[in-house]
Amino acid sequence: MTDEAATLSAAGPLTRDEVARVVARDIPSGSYVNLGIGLPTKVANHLEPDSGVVLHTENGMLGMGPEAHGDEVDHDLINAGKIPVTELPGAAYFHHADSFAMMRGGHLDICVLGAYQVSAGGDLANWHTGRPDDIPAVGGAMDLALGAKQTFVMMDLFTRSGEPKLVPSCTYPLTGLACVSRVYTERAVFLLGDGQVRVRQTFGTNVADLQAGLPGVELVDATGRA
Amino acid sequence: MTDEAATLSAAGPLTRDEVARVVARDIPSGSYVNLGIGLPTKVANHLEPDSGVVLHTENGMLGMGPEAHGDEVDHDLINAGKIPVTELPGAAYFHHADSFAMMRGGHLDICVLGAYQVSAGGDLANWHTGRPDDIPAVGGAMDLALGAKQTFVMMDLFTRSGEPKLVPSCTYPLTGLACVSRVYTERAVFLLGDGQVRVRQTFGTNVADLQAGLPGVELVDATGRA
Amino acid sequence: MTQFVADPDEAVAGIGDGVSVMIGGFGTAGQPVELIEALVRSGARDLTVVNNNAGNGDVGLAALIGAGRVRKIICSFPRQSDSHHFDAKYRAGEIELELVPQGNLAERIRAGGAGLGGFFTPTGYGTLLAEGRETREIGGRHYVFELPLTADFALVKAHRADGMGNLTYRKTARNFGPVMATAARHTIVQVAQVVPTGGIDPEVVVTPGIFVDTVVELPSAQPAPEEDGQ
Amino acid sequence: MTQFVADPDEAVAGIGDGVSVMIGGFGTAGQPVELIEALVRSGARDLTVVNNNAGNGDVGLAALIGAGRVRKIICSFPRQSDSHHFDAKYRAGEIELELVPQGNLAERIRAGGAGLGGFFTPTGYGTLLAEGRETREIGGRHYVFELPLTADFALVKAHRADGMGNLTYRKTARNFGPVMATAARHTIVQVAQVVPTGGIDPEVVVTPGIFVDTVVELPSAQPAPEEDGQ
Repeated sequence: MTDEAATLSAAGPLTRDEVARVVARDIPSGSYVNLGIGLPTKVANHLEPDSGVVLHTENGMLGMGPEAHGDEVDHDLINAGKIPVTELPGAAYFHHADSFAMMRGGHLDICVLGAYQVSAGGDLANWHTGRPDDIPAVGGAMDLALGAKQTFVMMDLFTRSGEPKLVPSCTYPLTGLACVSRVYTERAVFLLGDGQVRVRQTFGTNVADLQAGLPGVELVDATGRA
Repeated sequence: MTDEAATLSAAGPLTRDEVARVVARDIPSGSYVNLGIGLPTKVANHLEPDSGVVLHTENGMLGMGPEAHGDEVDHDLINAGKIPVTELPGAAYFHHADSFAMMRGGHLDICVLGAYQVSAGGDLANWHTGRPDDIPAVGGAMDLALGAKQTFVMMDLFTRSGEPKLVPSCTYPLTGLACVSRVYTERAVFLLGDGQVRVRQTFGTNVADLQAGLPGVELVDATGRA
Repeated sequence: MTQFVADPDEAVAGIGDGVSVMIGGFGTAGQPVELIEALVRSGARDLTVVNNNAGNGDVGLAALIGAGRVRKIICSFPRQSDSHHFDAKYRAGEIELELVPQGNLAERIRAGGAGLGGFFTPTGYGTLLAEGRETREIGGRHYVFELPLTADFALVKAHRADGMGNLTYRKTARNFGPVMATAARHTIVQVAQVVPTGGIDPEVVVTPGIFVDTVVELPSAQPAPEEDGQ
Repeated sequence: MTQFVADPDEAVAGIGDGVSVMIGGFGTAGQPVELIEALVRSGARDLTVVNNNAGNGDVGLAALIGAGRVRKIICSFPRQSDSHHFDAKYRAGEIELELVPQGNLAERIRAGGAGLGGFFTPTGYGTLLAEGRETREIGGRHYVFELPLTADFALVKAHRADGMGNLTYRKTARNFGPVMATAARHTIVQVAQVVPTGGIDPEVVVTPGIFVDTVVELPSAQPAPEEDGQ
């Protein structure tokens, strides 16, 4: 464990920006990455300028730069959230079928998504609350969920009303099956796979306390502190 | 019947260049056309410079110009027969999947192909003699046969040994089913469709004599001379 | 052959009632707003529209929906912060929605243009959007069968056209334009500039003219208008 | 990340026995001759090769086949006037041939790169090449089911690469390169010129660097060598 990780672990639950920093540090240099709309966009703020990480946006671009401001704004150059962005040297544009072929074909290294729920088996629910009065809208969520070599989820571990979002099986409509390999939350980083949920790191808590808050999900302590 | 058609009809069987000219005159101005390798390439020589006909080559180009000579030769710019060609203003290059999507998707107006046999129902055989010692090679033949809005065949009506090539059903391995809409030969132009074989035009012969030479194929006289 | 017309109204004059229309754009980037406004003026109704979204604000596709001209929309992401015209029609039961994951939508359009009969995609397997659909396990992975999409017309916004109808696009406004142009029986394109034949390098053509039936030059249509939020 | 290496031998050093290799080119246009020659020198054997043809003359793919390194070839047009190396191996029963119509070959490679499970194509229906294959009638038309193709490696010849591995091609030498680059686990590209990052306009990139693992600059490799007849 690095000094910084030890500090984070002792200090209590992380802020969302701190979670974004943990995710950013786990992205290897030179990776091709898609950051989902919402919370995951914060990860971009924590990527080192020399990381060589190349950002993909589903609407047809590799080499996406930071959000555009002032004179940089060009409404033909937007991200998946329809926010004006910039273009980095070495960028490339392509049409939508090519963009999603790139995702579906497993060419992206990492996709970081938000979630309503993640199951112990890696199922993801992040597109639809399932409420009958909701107008459903899926966008690229299902393609993103299973397209990348690894799908990371970044979410709060509990809802505002205190319900766990890491669950034995999802009750919200699914986005994809067995597609999530890691879950980053304010209290812990979970590694999913081979039917196990391993706790890699905790923040201001411990595996026993986490286990008490996550009924039906069997945690394996992989913090190296057990 | 135009004066030229009347002259051709009286003069006896056409040469291959004359057949190519008949095909060329039947291609409407502004058509997108693929000319198969072999005999059909002769059609290009008879297209008027102002015809606006755009030639497609399966290896990834629209706007193909005439064969290249001397300094024009560039071995990165070839046709489907792997002969160096030239590029016309307004040309476009694309990759192989896009090129065949263009064909398969029915975007070409006309494809002109050679043939071993054509059946009365429009089946085409032009890729394989079926001889057991033959190394089979299909190339783009099957894609071309059914890709264009109309597939024209340009062939001799009889083999060197006198066998008819317009037949009740093909004995050679098929390239495509019910895909040929016209057959241009040295003795007649045949229109195929709705289960009929209509003779549009004869060259130095008549429908009765043609019928005698094409057993099992019921000809309908559409020459306007019946 | 590509026809060049003088204004958007002439460009869309052939679009009648009850037809299907693919409309390019991801939000407002690449949305052919002037062509859609002409379609609103034309009075064509009972349309089936294919677009990634279901309109933003009060212009373009949103105006077409607001005017009650769209019977059915096939899209991936109808609900947005500024999709109030769609929202109202949907809640009133006045518009039919076919929701398709975005990558499947793009691939179905491509398949339509490429003459394929359908394909197996992993996207959506095991979800609500695949319920009742044919599935298949291939090489140990699960797939859902999707059919191709074609349309009577496509309305596309590109950047430049040459005299042959060859097109280039601009940045992420490219999005659905190139595949939609291949999948419609009649493709109508608005461009910021028409250049003479030979004015686009054959190596950089994105949509060859074979896919382009009608072009209208609208110098003022560039760049895309601003839009609200996500 | 794209790696840049000094010579073709280093570029192909990872290709071992028994792997599958897609090789770009239509005849000699776009054929990465120098990479193939390096593969001959490497001694790798028992290869499965995907190419449109089965070699021309005595260089490149023809030399690889002639050296007995190819166990199986998947192609559309093996028999040519100058395919004597393939012809001899085939008649001797020393090479396996899987013959695929050219458009189905290109589409299968694209499907492999695009993560699809397979597709229905009209091409080949009712012919020898569809015997024993699954067929389906969709919308009144007949189709044959085709599976995707992927490979361990792809050898591609492009024109320029930038520092990110983005590629452009030259004229009809583009052919199979762009789809093969997407369908291999490791794509190795020879280019006539490497330019600095930013040296290729993002609008004209044909193959984005995400599909390119290894690049070697071979200024002398351009243009394609002459070849015999058809």
